[in-house]
Amino acid sequence: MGGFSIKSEPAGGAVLVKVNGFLDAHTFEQMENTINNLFNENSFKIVVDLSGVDYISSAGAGVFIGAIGTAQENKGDIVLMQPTPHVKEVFDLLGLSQIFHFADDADTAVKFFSS
Amino acid sequence: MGGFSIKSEPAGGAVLVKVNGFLDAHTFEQMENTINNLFNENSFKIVVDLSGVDYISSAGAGVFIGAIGTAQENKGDIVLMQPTPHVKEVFDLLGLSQIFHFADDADTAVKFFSS
Amino acid sequence: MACAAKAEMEDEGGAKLEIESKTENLSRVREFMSKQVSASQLPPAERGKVILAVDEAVANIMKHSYEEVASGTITISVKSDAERLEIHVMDSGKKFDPNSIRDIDIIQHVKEGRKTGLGIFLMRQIMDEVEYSFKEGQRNELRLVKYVKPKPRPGPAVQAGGGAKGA
Amino acid sequence: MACAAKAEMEDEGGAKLEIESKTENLSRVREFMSKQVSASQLPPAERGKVILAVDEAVANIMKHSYEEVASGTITISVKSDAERLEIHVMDSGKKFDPNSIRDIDIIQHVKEGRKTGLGIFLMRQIMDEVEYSFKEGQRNELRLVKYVKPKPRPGPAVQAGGGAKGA
Ligand SMILES: Nc1ncnc2c1ncn2[C@@H]1O[C@H](COP(=O)(O)OP(=O)(O)O)[C@@H](O)[C@H]1O
Ligand SMILES: Nc1ncnc2c1ncn2[C@@H]1O[C@H](COP(=O)(O)OP(=O)(O)O)[C@@H](O)[C@H]1O
Repeated sequence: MGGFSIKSEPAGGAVLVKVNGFLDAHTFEQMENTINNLFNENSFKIVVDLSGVDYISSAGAGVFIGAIGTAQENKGDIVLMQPTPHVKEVFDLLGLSQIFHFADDADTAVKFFSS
Repeated sequence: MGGFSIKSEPAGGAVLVKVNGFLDAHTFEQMENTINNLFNENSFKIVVDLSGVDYISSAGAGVFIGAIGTAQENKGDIVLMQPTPHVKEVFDLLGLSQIFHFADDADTAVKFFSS
Repeated sequence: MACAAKAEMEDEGGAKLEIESKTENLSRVREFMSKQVSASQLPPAERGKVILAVDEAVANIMKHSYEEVASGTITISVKSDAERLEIHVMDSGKKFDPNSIRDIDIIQHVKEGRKTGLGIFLMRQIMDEVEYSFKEGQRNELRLVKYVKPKPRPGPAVQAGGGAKGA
Repeated sequence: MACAAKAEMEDEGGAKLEIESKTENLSRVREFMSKQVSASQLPPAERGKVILAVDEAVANIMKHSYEEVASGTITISVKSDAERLEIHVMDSGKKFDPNSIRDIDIIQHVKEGRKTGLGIFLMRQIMDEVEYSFKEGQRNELRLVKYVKPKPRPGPAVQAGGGAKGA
């Protein structure tokens, strides 16, 4: 099972969501719930820390595709932070790297929203 | 469990989706899968026959909210056919009756797409 | 009292249902509520809506409070008299006050294709009072009240006063 | 052969994994594939992608072919030699040919917030051959092939020829 977990914390006007484990067809709904909950609490500036994600499949990437429009409509965005090379490659393969913003650390990610 | 079922069939350029049973937080994902599958097969003109749906909650209505935009973006729509008064009332309570098109029978529903 | 399996009880205080946190039990909740509203003084036209409001409250607990871990218990108790139907929904999951959630703009919701965030809105549309309290010993208690005779309401969502009562 | 529980086997024909149709088994599929690609001649940079392609194929079967009813069996068999890695994924759920699905336009997908329809696209991006056949006795068989030495490809999605082979 590898132990999947998601934790959220406020980070300078944005929310930092730290994901650990696999983001696959088994776990993606938890990720989706987390983001929908943030939206329902009017948080639309979301940084997803992917450094602890060993693996992502299309179901995992789909969560971000489904969410970015709503985030942007509400003056926010989804910034993907520190994907591992394997995870980044999946975004590349899907053609998503041209669409999502990536950041190397939390500071840069949070600053993205004030720029 | 009351037996939940979904059946789809082509109907004059559209797809008629017949739903039976409860459309609640337990069953909505099946409805969502069905609609996403139609989208992935490039069917965007969708008539949902609700005459066999005894009960709908916000999770069920949410499926149609999540889908109508994609349908309309692709020159289609979601037409809701023959909701029972109880089900129609839920759409009214949510303020969705102003947004969705309702039809009394399959003919009218399918014709909606050629008008 | 402590009973893992679902159980329906009746005593002087009213009727009670205890279920496990699994969405397949929602139809059980609606059957239970259906009996309760039928035995109440509520006008028939309001009964289905009250069943819906309770379904929404319980579905929320399953999805958010217990986060889809099927290991929690949810207790629903119902009391009614000539004036009101009062429902208490109790769980020992994550602390949560629905009053922290603002009302939605349905047009915007549809525009964005957001399919969640409707349940609390619906609960408020239907019930006359939606009140939350957190009890000692890690317990959420949601109190839903519907008046037998509709009172004039300033808007669709009213949060009426009055202290939370124990189950 | 017929074995309800998951089972991993090895014979002259290659390695085989049999699992139940439950998404929690996907990590098991990836572990199995990880062993297979490590033992193959595939360049290390391609290995993770092949694991992903098989995960997508199996996840699709779980979601669509067995429609989330956890009662089906999925069999994965792998053969490899100096030239290619060949994977067969078999299920006895709903008949389905992935070649009936057109490639997506990712920009439009994101614009509409559509989070599904990516798996087959990804499978085609990664594998050199994606081929489907329906076998007597109600069985879907998906054949995925990756060449050890990349061949020039006309576009992202190639459906190469060649008859489907039995498992
Ligand atoms: N019982 C609960 N426990 C914890 N959080 C809750 C609970 N009920 C609702 N919420 C939060 O409030 C938000 C809005 O709830 P709701 O309007 O019912 O929409 P939905 O459940 O479809 O997301 C939820 O997304 C969730 O973040
Ligand atoms: N094994 C399968 N059995 C039946 N239908 C399938 C199968 N795989 C894919 N499909 C259909 O093809 C569509 C596209 O699949 P895919 O690109 O993997 O996206 P997703 O699974 O996210 O919907 C699915 O929505 C489904 O309708």
